[in-house]
Amino acid sequence: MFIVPFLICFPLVMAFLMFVIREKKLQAAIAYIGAAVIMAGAIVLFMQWLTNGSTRISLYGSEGMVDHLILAGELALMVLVTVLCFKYRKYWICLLSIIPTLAVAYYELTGPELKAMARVRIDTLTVLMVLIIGIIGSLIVIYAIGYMDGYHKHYKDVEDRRYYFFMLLFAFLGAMFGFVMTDSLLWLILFWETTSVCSFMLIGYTRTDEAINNAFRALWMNLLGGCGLSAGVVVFGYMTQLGSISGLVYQVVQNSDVYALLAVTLIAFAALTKSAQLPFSTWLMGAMVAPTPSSALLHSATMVKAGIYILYRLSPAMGGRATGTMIALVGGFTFLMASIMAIAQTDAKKVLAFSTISNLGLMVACAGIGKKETLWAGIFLMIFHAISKSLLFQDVGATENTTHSRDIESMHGLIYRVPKLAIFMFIGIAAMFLAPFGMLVSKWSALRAAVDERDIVVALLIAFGSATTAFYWTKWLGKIISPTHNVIHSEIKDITKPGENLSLTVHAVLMIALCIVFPFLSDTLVKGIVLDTYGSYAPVIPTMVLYSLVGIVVVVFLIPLIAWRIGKERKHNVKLAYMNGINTGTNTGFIDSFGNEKQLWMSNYYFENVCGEEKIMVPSQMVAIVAVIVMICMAIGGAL
Amino acid sequence: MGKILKFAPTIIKNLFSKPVTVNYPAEPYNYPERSRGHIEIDIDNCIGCGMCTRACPPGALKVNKNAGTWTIDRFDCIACGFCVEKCPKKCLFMVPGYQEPMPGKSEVEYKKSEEQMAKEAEQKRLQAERAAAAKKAAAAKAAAAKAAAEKAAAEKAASEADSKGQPSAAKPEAEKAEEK
Amino acid sequence: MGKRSVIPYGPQHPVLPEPVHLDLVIEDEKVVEAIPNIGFVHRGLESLTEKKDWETMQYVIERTCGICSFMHGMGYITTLEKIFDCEVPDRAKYLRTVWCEFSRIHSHLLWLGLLADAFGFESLFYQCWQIREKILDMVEMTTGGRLISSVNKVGGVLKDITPEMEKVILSTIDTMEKQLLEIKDTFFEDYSVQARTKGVGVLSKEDAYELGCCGPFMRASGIATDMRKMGYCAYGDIDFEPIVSNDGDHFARCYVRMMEVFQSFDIIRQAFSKMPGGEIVLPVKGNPNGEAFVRLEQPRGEAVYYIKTSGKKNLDRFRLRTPTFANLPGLAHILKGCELSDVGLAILTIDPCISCTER
Amino acid sequence: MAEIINPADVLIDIDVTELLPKVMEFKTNGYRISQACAAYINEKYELSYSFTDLNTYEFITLRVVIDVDTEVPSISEIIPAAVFYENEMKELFGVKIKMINLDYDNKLYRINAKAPLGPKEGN
Amino acid sequence: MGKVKRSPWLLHYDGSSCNGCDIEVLACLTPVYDAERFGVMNTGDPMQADILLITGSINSQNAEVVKQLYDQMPRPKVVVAVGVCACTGGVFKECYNVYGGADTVIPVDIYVPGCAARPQSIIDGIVKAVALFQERSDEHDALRKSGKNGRGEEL
Amino acid sequence: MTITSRVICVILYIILGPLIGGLLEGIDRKIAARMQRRVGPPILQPFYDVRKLFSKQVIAVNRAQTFLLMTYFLLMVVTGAMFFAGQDILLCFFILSTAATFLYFAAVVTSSPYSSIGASRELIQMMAYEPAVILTCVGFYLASGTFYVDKIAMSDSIYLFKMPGFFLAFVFIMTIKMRKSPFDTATSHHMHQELVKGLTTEMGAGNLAMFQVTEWYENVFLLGVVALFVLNSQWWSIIAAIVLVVIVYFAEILIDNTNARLKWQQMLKITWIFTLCTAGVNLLVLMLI
Ligand code: SF4
Ligand code: SF4
Ligand code: SF4
Ligand code: SF4
Ligand code: SF4
Ligand code: SF4
Ligand code: SF4
Ligand code: SF4
Repeated sequence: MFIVPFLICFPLVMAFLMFVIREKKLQAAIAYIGAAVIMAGAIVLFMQWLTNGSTRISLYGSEGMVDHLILAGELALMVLVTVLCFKYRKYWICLLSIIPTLAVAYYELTGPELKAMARVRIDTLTVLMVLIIGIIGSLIVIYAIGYMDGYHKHYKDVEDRRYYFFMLLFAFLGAMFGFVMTDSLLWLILFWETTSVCSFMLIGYTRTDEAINNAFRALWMNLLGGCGLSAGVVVFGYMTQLGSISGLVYQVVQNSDVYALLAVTLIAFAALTKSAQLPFSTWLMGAMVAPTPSSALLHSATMVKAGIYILYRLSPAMGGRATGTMIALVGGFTFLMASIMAIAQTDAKKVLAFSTISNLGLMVACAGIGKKETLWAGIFLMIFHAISKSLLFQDVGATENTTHSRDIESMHGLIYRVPKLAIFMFIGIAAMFLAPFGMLVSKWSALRAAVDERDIVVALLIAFGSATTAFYWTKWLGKIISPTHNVIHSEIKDITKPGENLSLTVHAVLMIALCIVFPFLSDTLVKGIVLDTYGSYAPVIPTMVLYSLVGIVVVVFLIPLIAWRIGKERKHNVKLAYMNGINTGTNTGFIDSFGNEKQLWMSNYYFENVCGEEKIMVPSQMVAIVAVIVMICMAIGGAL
Repeated sequence: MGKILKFAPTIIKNLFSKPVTVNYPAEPYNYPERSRGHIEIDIDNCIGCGMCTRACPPGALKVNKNAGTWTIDRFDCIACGFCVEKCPKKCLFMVPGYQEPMPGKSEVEYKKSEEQMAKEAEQKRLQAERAAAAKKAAAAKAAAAKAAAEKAAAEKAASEADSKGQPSAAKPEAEKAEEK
Repeated sequence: MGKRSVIPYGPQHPVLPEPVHLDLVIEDEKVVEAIPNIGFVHRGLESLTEKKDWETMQYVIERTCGICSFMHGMGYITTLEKIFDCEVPDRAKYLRTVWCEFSRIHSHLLWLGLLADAFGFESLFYQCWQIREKILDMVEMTTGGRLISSVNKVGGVLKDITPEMEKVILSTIDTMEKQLLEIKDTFFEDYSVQARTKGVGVLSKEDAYELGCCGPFMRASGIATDMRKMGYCAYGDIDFEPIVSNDGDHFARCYVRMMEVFQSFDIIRQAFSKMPGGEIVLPVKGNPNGEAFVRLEQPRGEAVYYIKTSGKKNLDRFRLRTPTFANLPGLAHILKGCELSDVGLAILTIDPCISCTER
Repeated sequence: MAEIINPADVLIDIDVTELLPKVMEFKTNGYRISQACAAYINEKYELSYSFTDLNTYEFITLRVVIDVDTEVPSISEIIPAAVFYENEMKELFGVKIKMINLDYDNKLYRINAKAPLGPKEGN
Repeated sequence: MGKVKRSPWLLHYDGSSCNGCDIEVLACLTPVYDAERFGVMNTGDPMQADILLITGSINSQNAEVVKQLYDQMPRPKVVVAVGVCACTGGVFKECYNVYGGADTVIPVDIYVPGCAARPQSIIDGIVKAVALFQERSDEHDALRKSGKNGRGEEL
Repeated sequence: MTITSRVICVILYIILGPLIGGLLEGIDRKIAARMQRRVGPPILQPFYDVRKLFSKQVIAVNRAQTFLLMTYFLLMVVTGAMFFAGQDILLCFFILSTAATFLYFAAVVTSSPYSSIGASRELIQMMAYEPAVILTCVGFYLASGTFYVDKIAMSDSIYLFKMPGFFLAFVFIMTIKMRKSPFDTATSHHMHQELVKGLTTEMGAGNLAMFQVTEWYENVFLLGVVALFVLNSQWWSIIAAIVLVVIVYFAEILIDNTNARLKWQQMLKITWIFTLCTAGVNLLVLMLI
């Protein structure tokens, strides 16, 4: 399977090309081609896997050479991090890189000989991840080409380092491909650290103080996770002479090996940092300073999904064990708290970020409960979330370029001002929480699975979290469709580039299509994943029901259309809005206390005093820290 | 904090008692006797002095001494009763019963009866004569006595109408005004 | 613009009893800024002194407001009496006292009802107004008008209360008192009511003093001043103490007014038990000449009447400072920081009477 | 029997320049404003600022008689509660009051007529 | 369409009234008079109202408000002027800031005199207004049926 | 349940829903009036109102409102139809919340101050009742092992005894859903509200009528859920269900008339705490046994 190394290496080659070719046009052209090739590559892999009978494929049984290369790569990363830390005088952070890397190197070079294992394993989950990364990732790259143009026109004071940006994007994709395809824990560490460092560099793109601070925050949190991962790998390796993920899971599930469980706990801890769960959510918030494509990439297809991916891999090992319970708890708690914090945000990207954290929380909870049903729900959550979040980030970015603001309050009446972007935004947001979109159904099955597992706390957290989630999305949607009350803003030219449009359209179409092929997806990919992971499959929602769901989906889609048709027939007399009898003749203002015209302004509710990030971030971090510490202590206690 | 459903006993009690609602307009309302409803005039007794017009706060009254008319705009009258207090002849009365709502505003004009006009003209003539010839004072006295008797009769009539206290006492005039 | 909304509140708004307007800046629903605007009811009736003589003016001034119409008429007449320096018969003084208290009861019951309505307690509102109707019936029985009584005259009153009427009044008051005791508990003890009134719209004693507030609004902030203590009408002979509360919130204002209704019942009973017989009006001659201030305790607080005249039929200047006018700064003060749902309630708790405020 | 407190009203004539010091003095002595009004009599403005003591029920009026053109300083800086009184005097009488705290600029009542209670223009 | 007169919804706006008529209007809705017997509902929203009750006179500031509220009401609609002030300006008609009765700014259909207008009078006024409302509604329907003015066009 | 009986149920719901809903409202208004010692409107008053509204001139601030309201209406009918066809109850509530979202849109699409604030409050109300709704479904699932309405209704036990906490929570949030005091923050049928007419401020004529009818459908659906608490395969359970529905409805009227309107903060807090204390505890008990 040549395609496997190709998918890992080609993006790296592209990254290099991006770095050397600085001529804008050429660079863009190559980037387009590269993105297309990556997308094609992902599809090719999917095809090959299908033709191979959709079964697990193991490759590269003994690759000592490559293992050493990988180790060298890790060391190189360590050096890079150390240099950067010194450059920006964040000395202590480099310790988080140096210690685990050296520990791993020491273990690698002097530790026990590992039993034979496949370095690469292609199973259904991998294929799904490759598809997500390949398709959404490349679309983001395509989008970014157009976006960065607008971005640098808008932010003149930011140095134009597009080559650097695209280099990182491609490198990121390569690392992600590697991450989801490998079964070797050692390889995993390298790809893990690579994504950490890439995201760190992406966040620092603008090189403002804020960007640099946030970048380092992201770095240390992710490196801390890296420490956990490395520690887990080392402990596991020493105790069992195994070095693969599948081996790890096997040890726990079949042998109830306490050391393996400790390793699982540590790796799960690492996943918490990567997936920006409480108490590590702040890095993802800080990542917002970077240009939007990088946010889109971090939030949808890559980075945070890496944490989720690894948790899904480990979920059989966690189900029914203390680690799983605590992970589920942290996830559920994050789901609720992040959605509450999202309420207080006006910055669209921040809302998206909190929503990402929140939804990841749900996925983490699914993984933590670790049953077939939850995995089923979790996978759907991941798919739908990846697409809609990517769509939303891109759309918010495009909107920001067009209207020069990404404040939700200033999106008032967007549908009248920039209809196209508003419609995409509408689809993206609706997909996040409204019936009939998949996110809601997945949430429903997650709830159901939690109940089946008698996990009362998670069930409660989901019940309350759904309510808060619906709140912030709905008010945003409302903002888009309410007519503008300031005339000045209404004259706006949509400057969205064709590339951006292409990417947005594909996302939106994909989103709607997935709602309809939902049952099919369930029967193929998702079923395969559950089978791969648990060896058996019992659909949470029977396929029959899924098909009837699709029927309802169609009905629910059709209803607004029918209503729209009928509504159009009706003739209306348009009247002034009610303003206590003192309109000024338009709906934009009223006569104020001094007899002058005053502009009406309606703003949404934010509950800053209750839901503000400042108010509840720290307390919820505290709770989560306690949960995480308890989890690790229990695992260590169990091991000793 | 307080108790909940504190009001429940009251409304349950209400639920099982008779409503206090008066069944107006199906059943007419009985106005108390002092009720300041509308102004009635014993026009034949009016001397057209205009005291009432000058007193009337909204200016709802018009008097034409020569034509023998007294006009009230019932859509302007605030039923204050000041004119009644001011009228030197005590020929104005405040009686219960209200002017009905109408689709248009209208004034009601009261005109002295022909005989009264004639009588007054006669009186005037007599007075003039008396002024001219002071010796005919006795005749004037007789006329004054007659006037007093008439007034008493009018008052009696008015109080009869008063005691009936029908709500639409003002209807006829209003309808009359409508027709105009 | 951030997270703030800018909206109009009034003049037409169902919670507002009368047309006033506020420019509201709210955040979520917390009021950040509230600028009041009045003038929707301004007629300019003080200028009518140029056109109407001092006797006719009484009927205009009674219509400054339909709620304490009697008090306005009486205030005007009392000021003239002060200028004339004429003595009013004792019986007239007692009669005036009774009618004053009628005004207070009907005004406070009306207010209690509207307050209930403003915090969304419709049944309670109906209950209050149902009780209130009895007062109006008694006012009509004694004066001939439900709201506007027109019974004052310089030197006394025009109508007497007959012994039969007295009997009816006393027994009606007893039933009213019983009914009111029932709803008193709801106002004072019900959880949902307390949730809306306790600790909301607090006006401290210092602020109440500083901002020139008056009436129950001020007494609810712990200042025990009541113009009736100055002994006008027959109040000098009547035993009562101003009702105060110290919390200064909506609840306290509700408490003060509710208790004042009970006090009024008591005052009416006292008045009837002490009422002398005799004349109800003494005639005066000529036109007034001079100037005088008179202060009365209206249901809403202290009203100041000022007349300046120079012996002509028309007054030189008539001036009416109404309680709501004095309470406006206090209102602006409590509006800030309250919730949008409380805006109507806050406006109500000062028991505004915009029509007399703007005249 | 309850005591009756009924002190006689006091009227003090002062010059416009004395206004602010006097008001300041009242304020420090614990009086508060009860009313303020204007009257246009004999082609002069008579401004009355009444102060009262809530315990003794005293009622003291400061009377300032000024020409139509005289400017009057606002007392709203010292006594915020006077804002609406002063706006009213300004709008209805045309008294030239300077520096009101919250100046509605003759739009408190938003009437069409200009200073209807003040000097009649053109007559 | 059938009888709409069973459901007249009121919008009450208080112009420059002295509150006298204003509170009597409110009193009509309270238990003793209970206008809801006739299906009356007091809505604060012009958009939903059928009958506009105006109390008090019109002055420089509320003229616009009254006009606007009237315009915001959907057809068919009826205006009732309650009290002498709303009919003619009453005692205040000579004040400098009073334009006069409600008919100085909008067409008034029913005049309810009285100062203050009694609840009985107001109920009489409403009953008359309801009859008028039915009439106008029939006209409205006829026009709509005739199809010349498509639904919702100016009637 | 056979297909035919399902279809019959749905058709009955579509036809009888508004009739029963309207009648209930009429009775509600009558009883409320009597509680206030008034005579009150005729029982058929709600129908008169709706008929009148449909005959009025169509006015709107924003034309889109009609389409959004119609979506709200249709989705509500779909919700109820699915419920009475014996479908998944959780799904019903999900579609219900989508319907409610469209109501929110219909209110904000005017950008008018009171309508928008009312809409925001509606959203808060949704946030307040959503957990209780979801938990009630979960409760049914735990008690009966299925989310299917028909299976729940045709079982052998009375779930009310197993899930009293959920029942209380559901009745509690019905106060919000039915726009009854003390939780009628978004809009209110009482005559004076701080938000004028709340989220219905800009709905006039036909649009308001549509809103009204949708509310009737919704109430019938909600009362159907209440009935589900006692319905089982026995014939007498139908009578028991009717009795329960009547009791609940009367309780709502009583609550409506004995409470002041709370502020949304208080509403949210009380509802969530109450939900946790009733449904949450019940959930715990059910999960443990
Ligand atoms: S009908 Fe006219 S005259 Fe009679 S009481 Fe009423 S307002 Fe006065
Ligand atoms: S005051 Fe009496 S007598 Fe004189 S005009 Fe009037 S009604 Fe006639
Ligand atoms: S009141 Fe008498 S004196 Fe004065 S103008 Fe009128 S009629 Fe003449
Ligand atoms: S009752 Fe008053 S308003 Fe009516 S006519 Fe007599 S004086 Fe004029
Ligand atoms: S009192 Fe005598 S003088 Fe005066 S108006 Fe009457 S009749 Fe004439
Ligand atoms: S406070 Fe009284 S007078 Fe003023 S509007 Fe309300 S009810 Fe009418
Ligand atoms: S305070 Fe209000 S009720 Fe009392 S007199 Fe003044 S306006 Fe009328
Ligand atoms: S008609 Fe009379 S009661 Fe009515 S508002 Fe005018 S003055 Fe007041």
